[in-house]
Amino acid sequence: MTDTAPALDRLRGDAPPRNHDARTIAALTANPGCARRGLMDAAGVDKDAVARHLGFPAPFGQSQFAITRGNGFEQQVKENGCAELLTLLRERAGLDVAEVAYDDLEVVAGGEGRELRHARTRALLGRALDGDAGTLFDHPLLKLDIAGQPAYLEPDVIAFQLAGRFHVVEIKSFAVIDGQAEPEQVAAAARQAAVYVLALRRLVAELGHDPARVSHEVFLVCPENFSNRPTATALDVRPQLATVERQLARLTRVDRLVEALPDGLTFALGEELPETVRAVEARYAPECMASCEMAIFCRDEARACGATGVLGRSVRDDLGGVDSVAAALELADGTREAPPELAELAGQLRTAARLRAEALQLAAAGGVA
Amino acid sequence: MTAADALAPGDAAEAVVAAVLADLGRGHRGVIVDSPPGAGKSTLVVRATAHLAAAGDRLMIVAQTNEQVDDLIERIAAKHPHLGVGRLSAATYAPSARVLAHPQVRVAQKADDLAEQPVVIATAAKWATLTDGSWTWAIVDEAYQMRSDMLLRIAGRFDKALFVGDPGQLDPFSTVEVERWAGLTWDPMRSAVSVLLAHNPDLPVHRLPVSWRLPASAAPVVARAFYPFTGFRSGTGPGDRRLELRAGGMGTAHDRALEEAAASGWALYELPARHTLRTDAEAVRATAALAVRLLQRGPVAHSEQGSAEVGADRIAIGAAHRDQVAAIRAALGEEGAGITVDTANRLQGREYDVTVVLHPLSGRRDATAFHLEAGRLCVLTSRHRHACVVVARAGIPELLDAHPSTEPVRLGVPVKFPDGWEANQAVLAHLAEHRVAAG
Amino acid sequence: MSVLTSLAQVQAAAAGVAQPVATVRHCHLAAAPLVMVPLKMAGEAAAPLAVMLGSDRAAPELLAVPQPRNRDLRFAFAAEFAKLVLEHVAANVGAAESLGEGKDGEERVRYTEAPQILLPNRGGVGFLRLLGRSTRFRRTEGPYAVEPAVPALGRWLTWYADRHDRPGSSLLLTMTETLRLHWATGQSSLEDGNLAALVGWIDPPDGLDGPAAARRAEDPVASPPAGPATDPTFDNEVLAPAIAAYDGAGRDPRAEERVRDALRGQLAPTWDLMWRSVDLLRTLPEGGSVARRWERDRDGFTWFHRSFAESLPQPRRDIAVRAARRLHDLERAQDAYEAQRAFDDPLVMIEHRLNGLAFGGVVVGGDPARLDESGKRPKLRPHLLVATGDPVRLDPGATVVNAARPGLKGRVLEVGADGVLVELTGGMGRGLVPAAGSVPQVGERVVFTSLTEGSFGPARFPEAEDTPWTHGGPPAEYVPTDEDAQEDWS
Amino acid sequence: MTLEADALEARIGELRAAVRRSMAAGDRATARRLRAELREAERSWDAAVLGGGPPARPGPQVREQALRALDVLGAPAAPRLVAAVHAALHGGDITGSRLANLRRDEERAFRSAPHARAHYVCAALTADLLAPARGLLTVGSWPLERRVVGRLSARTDFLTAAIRLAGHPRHGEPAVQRLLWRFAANIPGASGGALGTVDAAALAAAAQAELDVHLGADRRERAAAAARAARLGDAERLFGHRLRALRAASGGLPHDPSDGERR
Repeated sequence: MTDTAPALDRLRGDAPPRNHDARTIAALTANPGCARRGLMDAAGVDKDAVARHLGFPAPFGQSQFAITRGNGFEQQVKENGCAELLTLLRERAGLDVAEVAYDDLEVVAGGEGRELRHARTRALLGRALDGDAGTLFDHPLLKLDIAGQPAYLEPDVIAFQLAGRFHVVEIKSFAVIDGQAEPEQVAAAARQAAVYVLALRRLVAELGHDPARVSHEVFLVCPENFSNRPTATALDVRPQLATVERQLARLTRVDRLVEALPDGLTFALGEELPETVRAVEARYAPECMASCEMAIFCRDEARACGATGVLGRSVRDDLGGVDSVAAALELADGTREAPPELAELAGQLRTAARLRAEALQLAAAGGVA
Repeated sequence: MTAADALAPGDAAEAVVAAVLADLGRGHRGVIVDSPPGAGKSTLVVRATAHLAAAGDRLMIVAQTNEQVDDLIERIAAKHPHLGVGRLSAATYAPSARVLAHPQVRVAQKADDLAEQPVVIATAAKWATLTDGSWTWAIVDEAYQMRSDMLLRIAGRFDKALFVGDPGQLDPFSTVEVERWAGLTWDPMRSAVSVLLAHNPDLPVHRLPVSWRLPASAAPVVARAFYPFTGFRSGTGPGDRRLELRAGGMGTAHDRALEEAAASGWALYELPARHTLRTDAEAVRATAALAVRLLQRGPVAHSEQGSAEVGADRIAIGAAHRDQVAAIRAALGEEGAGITVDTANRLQGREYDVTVVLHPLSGRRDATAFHLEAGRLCVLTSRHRHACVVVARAGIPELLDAHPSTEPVRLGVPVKFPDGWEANQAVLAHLAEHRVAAG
Repeated sequence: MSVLTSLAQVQAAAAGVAQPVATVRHCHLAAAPLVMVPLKMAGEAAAPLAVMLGSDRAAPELLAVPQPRNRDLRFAFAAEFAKLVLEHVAANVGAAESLGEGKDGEERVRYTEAPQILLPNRGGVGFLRLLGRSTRFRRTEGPYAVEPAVPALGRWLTWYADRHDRPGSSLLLTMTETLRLHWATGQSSLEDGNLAALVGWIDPPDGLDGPAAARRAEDPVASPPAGPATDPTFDNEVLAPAIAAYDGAGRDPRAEERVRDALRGQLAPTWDLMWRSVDLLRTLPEGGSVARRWERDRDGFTWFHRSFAESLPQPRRDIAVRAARRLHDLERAQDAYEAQRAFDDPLVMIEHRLNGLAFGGVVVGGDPARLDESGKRPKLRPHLLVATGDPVRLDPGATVVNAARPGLKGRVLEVGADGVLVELTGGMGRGLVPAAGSVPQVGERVVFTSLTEGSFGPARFPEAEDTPWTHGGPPAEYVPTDEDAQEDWS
Repeated sequence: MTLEADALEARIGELRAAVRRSMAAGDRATARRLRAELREAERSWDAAVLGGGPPARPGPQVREQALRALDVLGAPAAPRLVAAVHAALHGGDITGSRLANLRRDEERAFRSAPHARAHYVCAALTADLLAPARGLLTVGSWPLERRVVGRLSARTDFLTAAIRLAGHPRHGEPAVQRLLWRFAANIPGASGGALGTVDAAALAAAAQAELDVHLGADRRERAAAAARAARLGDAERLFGHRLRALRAASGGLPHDPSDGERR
C-alpha cells in the first residue's frame, strides 16, 4: 500500500497530516460512497480549512456551556483517583475493592510529546498484560493505520482492566434518563469506543498477546437523569467494530481513486482548489451536514447542477435514481422522450403529475372527488 | 465440530427431539426450540402434541395465521387419527376442505364448545379474544414471528409452554413510532421469545441441527450467512437431490440460468446495472419469465422421497414489496397460473421445490434498513428444496460498499446477529459463483 | 414519502416556491391556541433558558432564567411557567356537555373546548417532555420543596407530549411537521426542520423566492434558530458574557434585563413566524374528519382534567400491560387517521390511486337499476363501468367504497381495457329502486377505493396485576418518589 | 438610560453580530480582535449602568488558605478538593483555577529566593519518574513518602482525606457534612445517612477498612521512590524533576517531529 503514500502526500500539499481522533475516524462510516471525502480523509487533508478557503465554512462548533458542562462532568467522574468511576465499576462490573491502581498517561514527566506518551502507554499495557496489576489507564495514547499511514489517536477515554481483560470506558455528558439516551449520540459514542477497542487490540497484538483480551463490551458513563450523578451502562460494540474495520480497510484501497486522478492534483489551498475539489466526484446527501465539514460546499454544488440528491435519499429512491430535477420534471410533463429503460418511470411520473393536477384543479373548483 | 455432527442427520435430529420431549417432563415453565428453515418444526409440534395429550394434559396450540393452523391440523389428524382436535375460529372463518376432511376435528367459535377436545388450536389473534379458560400446556408455533404484546395477551391462558420458531426470520414491525419502549425487557416490539428469555433466562433452549428442506447446496450457505453462531447442516447429501429438466433448452439466458440452478442449486440471473423504480419492469418480466420457462422445461424433482413432477404449486416467487408482488403476478399471465407469488412476510413457514427471488437490493440506489434486514433475505433464500434462482441487477456489491452505517443505538436493546450487511455480503459472494448474465 | 410527494418537491425546486400536497387542513386549529417558543441551555438534559408564550400574538409573555444552573431560579421559572400554562388550560375547558350514561352507569361528559399548544418543531416536544419529567415528581415540602403548581405543570406537559405521539391528535402540534403535511418545499426534510426556511419557501417575503428566503433563514445571526437549541455563537459571544455579568453584579435587575433582552432578541422572530404559520394554515378549509378527531382529543382532555386531582404523576416508564395497550391504541389511531385523511382530501387519495388500491374516472356505462335475481329474493345490484387511466391492481371480488360517499359500497367484478366494472352492493337506500342520486350517473366523475377506515377491532389486555410470567409477572406497586432530594444539581 | 449608554448598546449590538459572523466564518483572528473591543464596550456599559468593581486579583491569602486546607487533608489533593475543604470550613470560595497557577507562582518564588518561606505549596512527585504529578498540591515540609504518589496513592490519599475530615472537630457542621457525604458516597459501607448527613465514625471506619487493603503496597512503592527523590536537588525535590531539563543537559531523546499543535 505504500506506493500511494507519495501521491497522498502530494494531495495534501504542504500542510502537516491532520491529527485523527476517534471522532474523525468514526465519521468515516458516514458516507463511504463519497470519493471526494474518501480521498481527503485518506490523505489527511484538513477539510475544515479547505471548506473555509472555498468560501463555504462548516457551521461553527459547540456552545461553551456544553463544553464546560462536558469537561465539568468528566473532571468530577475522574476526581480523587476516579472515586466515582470506581464506585460505578464496583457496582456494575463487580470490580474487586483491591483493584484501584490509576495510571495517568496524558502527561509524562512534564513532556507531552506523543512518541514519549505512546512509548509509556506500550510499556504500561505490556506490563499489565503480563499479569502486573493496574486497573485504570487514563488517556492511553494509541496508534492506528489510516490509509497505510500511522496516525496517533487522541483518546479521551480510560482503559480499565477486569479479570485480565481490558474494557474501554467512554465518559459522555449527554444524560441517561430512566435508562434511555438519545440514540444518535449513543451510536456516535459506540462508534468512537469501537475505534479505541480496535486501536487497543492492535497494540495488544503488537505486544504479542491475544487481541481478544480487549473486550467488545465498553462502559458508557453518563449523567443520570437531571443530576450530576454518573451512571454506567455496558454497551456491546461488535457491530460498530465490524463497520469501523470495514471503513479502515476501504481507506487502504484508496489507490483506485488516486489512479483516476489527473497527476499533479493537490488539495493545497491555492487558486485552483475549487477545480481540484470539483474534479473529484462527491455523493452529497443531507446526512453529510451532520458529519462532514465540506457538506455546505457539496450542497451548493449539488443544487447548482439540480441534483435530486439535495432533496434527500428517499426522494432520489422514489424517482428511480433519476439524478436531475430537470430530467424528472421533463419525464413527468412528457416534454422529454423517455429512453426504454426509463419508460416505466416516465409512465409513473406522468400518472403522478396527472393525478396531482386533477386533484388540485378539482379542489380549486371547490368539489371533493 | 460437535459430537452431534458425527451422528447421521436423522439420529442427530432425533436426539434433539428426544431431549425436548424429556425437558417437557422436568417442570420447566417454558422450553424453547430454535428451528432453522425446514428443520422439522411442524413434525416436532405434532410429536409434542401427541406426547403431551398422551400424558393427559389439556393442550392449546397457537399458530400465527389461519393457513398455519390448517397445516398443523392436517399433519396432526394424519398422524394421530384418534386424537380429538378443536379448531377455535373467528366468526368470519369458513373451514377449509382439508380441515373438514378429518372427522375428529371440530370447528367452533367459542372455547366452551371444545371443552372435551384434548387439543385446541387457533391463531394467536383468536386466542387473544378469550378472557378465561386455562390449559396446562401451550405449544406456540412460529414463536419468533409473534410480537411480545401478542404473547402478553395470551400467556394468561396456559401454565407452561413449548416455544418453537425460526430465529433467523423477519423481526416484528409497526407502523408507529416505538422509541418510547426501547430498552425495556418487556418492550412490546420485541419477539415473544426474546421477551420470554429476558424474564426467564434459565429456560432450556434446544436447537434442531438438521434442515430436511434445504439441499446440501443451500444449507451451508444459509447457515453461514444467517445463523453464524447456531449453525445447522442439510439432512441430505450432495447426490440425494437432483432437479431434472426433461425438455431441452434453447440456450437462451433464461435456460442457462435454470440449468445452472438445476445443476448447482443456485443461480444469479444478473441484469445490467441500473437504478430503477421498485417495480423494475425489466426485472419483473425476467422473474416471471424464468418461472414460466421452468414450467415449460418439464422439471422433475428427484429426492430421497422419490421423484415427482414440479408443478406450478411447487414453485414460488418471492419479493420484498407488495407492489413488486402485484407487478410479477400481472406479468405471469395465464401460463404462470398456480405459481405462488408473495412477499417475504407471507412466505414465512412455507416450502417449495424451486423458488425464484427478486433481490430486495436490485436496482436500488441507496439501501435502507428495510432492504438490508437479514431476516427478509433469509426467508427468500430458504424456501426451496431443490433450487433457488435470484434475479438482480448488477451493482449490489458497490451499493453495499457505499452504504453508510450510522444506525442509531438504543441502550438496553440486545445486539442482533447477523448484521444485515454481513448476511447480504455472504449470500452475494456465493451467488457470484453461479452468475448468468441476462441475454 | 412517496412518488407523489417527491414529485411535488421536484416541482417546488423547479418553481422556487413550495407546492401544496393537501387541499384541506388535516388538523384542528383553536381560535386562540397557546403558542410556545422554548429555549434550553446547551449541554444540559432539560435546563430551561427561556420561553415566549401566549395566545395573543400582540402580547407574548417572556419568562427567562438569568442563571440556568441555579436551582432556585430554575424553579422560580417553572412556577411562573406553570401559572401561565394552567391558566390557559383553565380558560379553555368550555362547557361540560353531557353524553348520557356510560356502560358503568356513570354520566359521560365531554368538554366543548380543549386547550391547544403550538410549538415550533419536534425538538420543542422533546424539551417539554423532559421538563415534564424533571418537574412532575417534585415534592411541595421537605428538602428542595417547590410550589404546588410546578408538579402540576410537569404532569400536564407529560400528558401533552404523550398526546403528541398519537397520530391525528391536534392537542400539541409542531409547526414544522404540520406545515410539511400541507406543503412540499424544494429542500430536504433536514432543511425543513428550520421553521424560517420552511415558511420562506411556502410564503416567500416579497422580492425573494424560496431558496433565497431559505438561505437568509440559515444565517443564525440574521434569523435566530427556532429552538429549543440555541446558536453556539450566540451562546459564546452574547449569552455567556451577559450571564457572567449577572452573576458578577450580584443578580442586579439591570443585568437580568440584559440577559432577558438578549433572549427576547432570539425568540421574537420565531414568535412572529409561528403566527404567520397559523395564518397560512387558516387559509385551508378544515378537513371533514378533523372535527371527529378533535372530539377524541376533547374526550382525552376531559378524562385527564376531571381525574387530575386524585391521580398520581405518570410513571417514569410504561409497565408491560400499559405499553402493549398504548402501542395498540397508537396503531389503531394511525390506521384510522390515514384512511380519514385520504377520504377528506383528493390530494391524499391519489396516493392510493397511484399504487393501484383505488381508481378514479368517469362513469361510461353500466346498468344503474340492475336487480340480482340469483338469490331467494331479488337484490338491487347496479353495475357501473368506470373508465380510468389509473394503474388498477385490485383483484376481482375486492370490496370498494365511494371516496366522496363512503356509505356507497361495491365489489370489483372485472378490470378490463375499457374500464373497471363495479357491482354496487350497499348505500343506495332500502328498496329495490336506488334512492335518488345515490347511484352515480354516466358522465359523473367518481373515485372508488379499497381503503377502509379502522379494520382494527378493540383488543383485550390483562390487568396489570395479571401480567404473565413471560413478561416478568405483576409489576411492583407504583409509588412516585422524588429523587431530586438526593441529587446534587449540575 | 443615558444617551451615552444607548450609543454603547448600539455599538455592542453591531460588535456582537460581527464577532458571531467572523467566528461562524472560522476567521478566528478577526473574531479575537472584535471580541476584545466588544468586552471593552460591555465593561464600560456595566460600569456606566451597573457600576461593577474590578475583579479581585489572587491575593497572598490564597496561599495560606491552601496550606490550611492541605493540613486538614493531610494528603496530596487536587485544587477542587482543596477549594471545597476551604469553602466548607471557612466559607467563600477560592476558585480551583486560581489554585492551579498557585503552584507555578510558588516555584517561581522558590527559584528566585530559595527557602525564603517555611512552607511552600508544591507538586506531588510521580513514583516512577519523580516528575510533577498532574493536578495535585502538597506542602513542601511534608515527608517525601507523603508527597510522592504511586499507582495506588490516588485512592489511599482519598481515603486518608476522608478519615482526617471525619475526625475534624467541626465535622458536624452542615457544610462539612455535605462534603463528607460526597466522600461517603464513594466508600463501600460508608454512606448510610439521609442526604447531607453522615455518621463520621462509620465513614472513618469504612475508609480505614479499605485503606488497610491498599496500604502495604502503596507504602512500599512510595518509600522506594522517596529514597530516590532524596537525591534530587532542592528545587526538583519540591517541584518535580522534568525530562526537559534532562534533555537540555544531555541532548536526550530526539525531538518528536509530529509534536504539532494539539488540536
